[in-house]
Amino acid sequence: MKKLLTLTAALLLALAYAQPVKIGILSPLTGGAAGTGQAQKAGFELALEEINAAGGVLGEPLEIIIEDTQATPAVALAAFEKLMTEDEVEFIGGGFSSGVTLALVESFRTFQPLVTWIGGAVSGVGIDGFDGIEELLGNEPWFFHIHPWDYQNTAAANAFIASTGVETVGLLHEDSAFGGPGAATSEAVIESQGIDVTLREAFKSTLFGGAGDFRATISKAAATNPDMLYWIGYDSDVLPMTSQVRELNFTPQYIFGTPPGWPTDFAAAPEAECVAGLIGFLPNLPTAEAQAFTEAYTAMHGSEPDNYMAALAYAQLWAYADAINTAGTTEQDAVIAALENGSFRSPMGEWSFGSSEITSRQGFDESMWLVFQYQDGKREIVYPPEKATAPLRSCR
Amino acid sequence: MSTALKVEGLAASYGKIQVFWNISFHVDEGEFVTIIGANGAGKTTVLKTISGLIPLRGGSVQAFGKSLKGFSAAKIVRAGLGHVPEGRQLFGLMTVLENIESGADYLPEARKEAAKTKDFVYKLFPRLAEREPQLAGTLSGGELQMLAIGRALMSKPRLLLVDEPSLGLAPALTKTVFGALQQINKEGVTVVLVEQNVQQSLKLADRAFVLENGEIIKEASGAKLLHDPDVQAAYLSI
Amino acid sequence: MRRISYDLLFVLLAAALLFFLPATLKALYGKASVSYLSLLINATGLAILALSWDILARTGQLSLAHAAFYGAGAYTTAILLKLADWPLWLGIPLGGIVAVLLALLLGSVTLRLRGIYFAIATLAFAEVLKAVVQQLPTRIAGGAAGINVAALFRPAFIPGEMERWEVAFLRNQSYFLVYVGILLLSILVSILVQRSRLKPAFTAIRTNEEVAAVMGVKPARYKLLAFALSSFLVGLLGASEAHRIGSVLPDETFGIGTTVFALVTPIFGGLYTTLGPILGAAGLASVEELLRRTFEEGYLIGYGIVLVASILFMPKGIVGLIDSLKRRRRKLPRSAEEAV
Amino acid sequence: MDLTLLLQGIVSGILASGLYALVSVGLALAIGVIGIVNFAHGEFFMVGAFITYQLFISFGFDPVISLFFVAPTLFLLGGAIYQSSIRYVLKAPELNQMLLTFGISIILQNLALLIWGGDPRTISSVAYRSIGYQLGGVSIGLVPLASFLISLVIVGSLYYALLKTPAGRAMRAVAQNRMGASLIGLEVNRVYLVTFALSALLAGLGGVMIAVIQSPTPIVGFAFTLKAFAIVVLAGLGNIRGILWASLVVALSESLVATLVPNGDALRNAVFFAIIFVVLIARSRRLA
Amino acid sequence: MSILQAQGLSKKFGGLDAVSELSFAVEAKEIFAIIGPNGAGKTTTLNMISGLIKPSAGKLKLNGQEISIKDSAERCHLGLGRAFQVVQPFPEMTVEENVLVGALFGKSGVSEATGRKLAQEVLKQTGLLALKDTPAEELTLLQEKRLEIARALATQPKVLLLDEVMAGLRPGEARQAVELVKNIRNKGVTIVFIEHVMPVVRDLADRVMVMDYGKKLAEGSYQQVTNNPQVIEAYLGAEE
Repeated sequence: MKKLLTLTAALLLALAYAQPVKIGILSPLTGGAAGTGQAQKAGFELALEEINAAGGVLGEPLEIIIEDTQATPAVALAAFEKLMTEDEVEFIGGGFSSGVTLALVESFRTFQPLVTWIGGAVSGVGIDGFDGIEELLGNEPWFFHIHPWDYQNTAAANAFIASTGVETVGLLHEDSAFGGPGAATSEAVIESQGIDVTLREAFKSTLFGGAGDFRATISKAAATNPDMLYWIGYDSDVLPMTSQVRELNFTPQYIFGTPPGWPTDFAAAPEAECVAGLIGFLPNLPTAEAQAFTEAYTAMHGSEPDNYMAALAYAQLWAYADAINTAGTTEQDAVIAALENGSFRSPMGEWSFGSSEITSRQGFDESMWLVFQYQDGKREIVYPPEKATAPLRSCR
Repeated sequence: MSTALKVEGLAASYGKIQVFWNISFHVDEGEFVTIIGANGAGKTTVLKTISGLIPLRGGSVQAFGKSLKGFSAAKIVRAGLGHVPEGRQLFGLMTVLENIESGADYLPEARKEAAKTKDFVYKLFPRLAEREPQLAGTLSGGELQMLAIGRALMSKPRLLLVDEPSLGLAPALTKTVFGALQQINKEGVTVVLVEQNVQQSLKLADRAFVLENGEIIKEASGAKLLHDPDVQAAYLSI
Repeated sequence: MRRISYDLLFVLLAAALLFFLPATLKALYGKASVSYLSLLINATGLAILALSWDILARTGQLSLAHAAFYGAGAYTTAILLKLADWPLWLGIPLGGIVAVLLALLLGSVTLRLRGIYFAIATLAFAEVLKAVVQQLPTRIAGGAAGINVAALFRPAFIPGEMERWEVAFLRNQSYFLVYVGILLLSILVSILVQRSRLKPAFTAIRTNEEVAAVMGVKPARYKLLAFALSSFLVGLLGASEAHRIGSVLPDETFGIGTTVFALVTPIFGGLYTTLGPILGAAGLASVEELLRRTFEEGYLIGYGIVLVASILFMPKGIVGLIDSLKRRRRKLPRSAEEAV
Repeated sequence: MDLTLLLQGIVSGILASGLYALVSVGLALAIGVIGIVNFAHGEFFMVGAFITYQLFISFGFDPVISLFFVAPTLFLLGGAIYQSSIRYVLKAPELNQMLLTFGISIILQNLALLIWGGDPRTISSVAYRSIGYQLGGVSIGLVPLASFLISLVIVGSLYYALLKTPAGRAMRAVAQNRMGASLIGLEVNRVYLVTFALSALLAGLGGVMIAVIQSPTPIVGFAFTLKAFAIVVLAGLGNIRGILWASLVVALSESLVATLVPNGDALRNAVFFAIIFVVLIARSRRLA
Repeated sequence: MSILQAQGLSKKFGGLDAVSELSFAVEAKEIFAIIGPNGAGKTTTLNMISGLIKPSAGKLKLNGQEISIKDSAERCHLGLGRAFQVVQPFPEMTVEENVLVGALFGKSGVSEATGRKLAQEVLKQTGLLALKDTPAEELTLLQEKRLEIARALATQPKVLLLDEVMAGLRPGEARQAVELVKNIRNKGVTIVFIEHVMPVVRDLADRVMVMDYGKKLAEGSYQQVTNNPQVIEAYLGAEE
């Protein structure tokens, strides 16, 4: 009898150990941001397959539980609390949109799981009377941010603009939470380089009910004849914006846009020629990591990883896997230490957490951003110089 | 003489209310039959049930020896039954010409003879020819009635059901309309007329029925009914 | 009057049950009760949205402006807290009041519009209001970035004495009770409408405004009253939700989704009743969550199919379905065939 | 204000009315003839846009060629949706129609998400997309011009067809008087079926246009649904010709505000809906 | 003094003169019939009196008070009740609720209790008590007509406008209805009614006004108007 009990206890103990590590993912799989969510999901799926092929985490296959947030705060909140209390995960990943992130702040603080978070780029730094994500969560030891902050995006864009030697820039930005609040800051940063911002105009993005007719705004910009057209909008604005610039016979030296993603197959469009953009990852980035990722991703999903959110998601899950394996336990402090001290693989190259304005657990900064230019149907990296695959071309 | 219309044990439902009747009658080909009865007696419902506008819930309707069971209103028109309905049901935003032409447009047989029929209609009602380009919605009551009859004629019906054509018409116009119906009948079209204007309609009729609360309570020749004291008391009050 | 006291008794009973629901859930499911409560809060919010919309619809006014009143409530509390050191709680009733003022403004100019013309006019109002709020000076309404809104409840974590999830439980319990409070208020308003002279007035106006007027009912008065009641309730909801989700943003807070679900839910549950919108909210929330937990992908396709099927197979909503089942069981004569 | 800029604003506004007219005309038909409040109308554009995209990807078809595939496909899709659901709610209250069509819209959107994903797609090689003709400093875009002309032709020929052809007259007959229509030998339900299918077909044509100038996404149609409804209501239910005027008024106003007001483009939707609101209110007061 | 006066009442629909220059006066407690062929403008006249249609020209006085500019509800509160030709009950409400609408809102300041009591009385008076919980959409035509009268009565009118409420009734039922109307008058209510069924007009009307083409053709006792050759021609159709 005693023997049986010991056996049972041992078995139970073994089972307890054999519990696979579960990571809860919050991602907008449906609704207006479904493109981002689906890209993240694809990235997670690839990383998961690789991690488990490489032996999993703590000797067991890793599990992920993806919950759809519908990019809606109340839905995201319920999804998070489900992950915490029903699925009993200890690690949270995914992430998108500042509105959704703000809704989660209180509950994050309550549960204090280990959170690594993609997106929610609104830092709040530099915006008076508004607390952004970095201001709210930057000092929490369990919060790791994996995406450059808004000011880092601005800095990256600005560095590129300054490097081109243009003297005048026309700035068009969409007017929602993505392009709206940062526009004035961008203008100031650019002007601090001695570059004249000839015009700053807001437009209605197609994502928020605009009909995609930017002609009036582009005409206004054209009338100020800037050397560069710099626009901030969404991926669904790319085609109308670039085609209308051409249609209106507006020929700035450079057309530079910073949407969060670029439409699939846009490279082959004639409108793409010479358009430059900021991107976190490019499938043709000439590094071994990037090529391996692109190849594996394409093999798994049948298309190239166009949306850099896939690459970030991939990096995020690998970071968890590596950190937990390094820590040798799922114990939070140990994993935090492993995350803080480790360096991780990503399609963008090796990376580790560093410091930004407030937090010291910031993954990726302005250096993640590449500026590419569509040249002859391909995306060539033109900035920063050390990663460039081709020189920047003038559109004139 | 063969039978144009044979109705047996007719029952119908109107909206939610199911009205149970037991109406049976027949009309011979070439006959002019008038049905009179008070408002709400069910005259209109009888016509609508025959022409398929109200689903038949019981009994049977045969036209020219063929059962109309399961026929849609559109199919019944094809079977040779024209209906000039209560309220005329014209297309107010179409011209007079369009309204007339529409009567033949969707019936291949009638369409072939549309021009000829139209001439007949215009001869019957010269007023319609004058009003040709006008919107139907702007016509006077008499003209509307002429148009409704004209449109129904365009389908080349062998049997014409006419619902209270004198409604709201001045006496002179009523006379014109009734005259036209008489002429149509003479051309060989069987006519079933439902009327409140008892005096004139009974004069036209070969035969007439009195309908009360969904029941035929009297049947006789038009002239005979016209002088029936009961009918006089009920409908003429003189 | 006797019926209304029955109703009140019923509401009190429901209130008592709902009051103890969180504790019961906790006892039954432990940790998971946090998640269940979260879903229940969302469902309760949906019920408030639906019931408040239904109250307005009882006068025949098919409004597509519910997002505007919801947003007005949310922004009121957000702006008050941003500009001054207001008591946290005051923003909620004030949010309701501001929503009422806007509703009266909208209602008084749309009195003569019917059907789809009314619907589109109210939709246009909501869209314009969204743009106006976004264009207000940033220091007042936050512009496109929106405004942070402080949480209503921040239960403290006492290490050693409780677990972390219990803090979340306390917070969710508090929000749940606030939402239940607003729902109960909505139910009371709805019952008051249904059991008072307002019901005949509302129904008469909805069925035939002209005949109602000839019977002495003043359509303008009751249409505006319905607007005020409806917008107050949804204004309260908007303000509370702003605190719970921590921010207001023009595109999100005034999003068309609020409007759409405000009308979809009562149709699904059964229009012009107190129970219908609540059952509708419970039904739709459960359907969505069940589908979500069953299908990894495309669960919203199933949701759409449920909506389509519901209209085809229960055109009068859940309440209509229950009614017809009841009738069938009692073998009440339905057609005149049996009645004759 | 620069005169050229103003002229450009006017030209852009006038040409932009073409797209608005194109997306509204099918809905006007559905509301005007059948009386169905179709919340899924925008999803027909979306489906049309994705089919155009898929034909390009699979066979390299230019959107102009795809027109001939999209039109019949959408016609069939519209017909199928009518037969399987819409016809059961013809006499139901507007609200039931709204819920039903909202359900259809969710189904179509999420099916598209499942098939094509959420990322915007691009029909890459369209040679004519960005062509603009310069006329004294003012640019006239080929695609806007074409969409303007196409919508003129479509609305014009639809108007003509409704007036002059037997099929068109059948639709008007059914719209004006159901009972009268069945008494002239029309199977009312069949006319409705064809009308709804045609309405979907017209939306599909709008979808091809959207596929050219925008990137198809599962949600690309929804914003157009709301705007199309507003335009149809502004034109007056069932008034096909009015669609052109209503589209012109809103498109031109949008463009002028976007041109004349600083950050005016961000006000486009506000301008659009403000006009709708004011016109509806003013009209209701005048009628009383 | 006349309780209801119309002066120069006119209504144009588009180009059509539905009613033109119509003047008449109804005395208190009178039963006043308006007859005439369909389309003569009778219902339009009632609609103008009850405020559903704005007259193109003309004045209306109720009890000496000008009511032309008042809306329907205000006219109702001043004592104008109306039953419709095409019966228009509120189909989703029960019979009692239908009557309650009139009882509660027909006069301003009626309390809920008073209104309910009034509704009960009216239901009893019109023989609808047994049907009070029946949804109005399930009534037969006859019951609907009774409901139509009951609802109007519940507004406690001084003047009751009845639009062809006898249409479609059997002779026996019509006789009952005639008694009902007489009873209503005997309680001090003035009645203005449109009717086609001539025996009903004969039995009920104190005075008859004949309309044709929107104009007054004749006015007087039943005997007077039915012997008027013009009336015979217009209304009954000319003899050959």
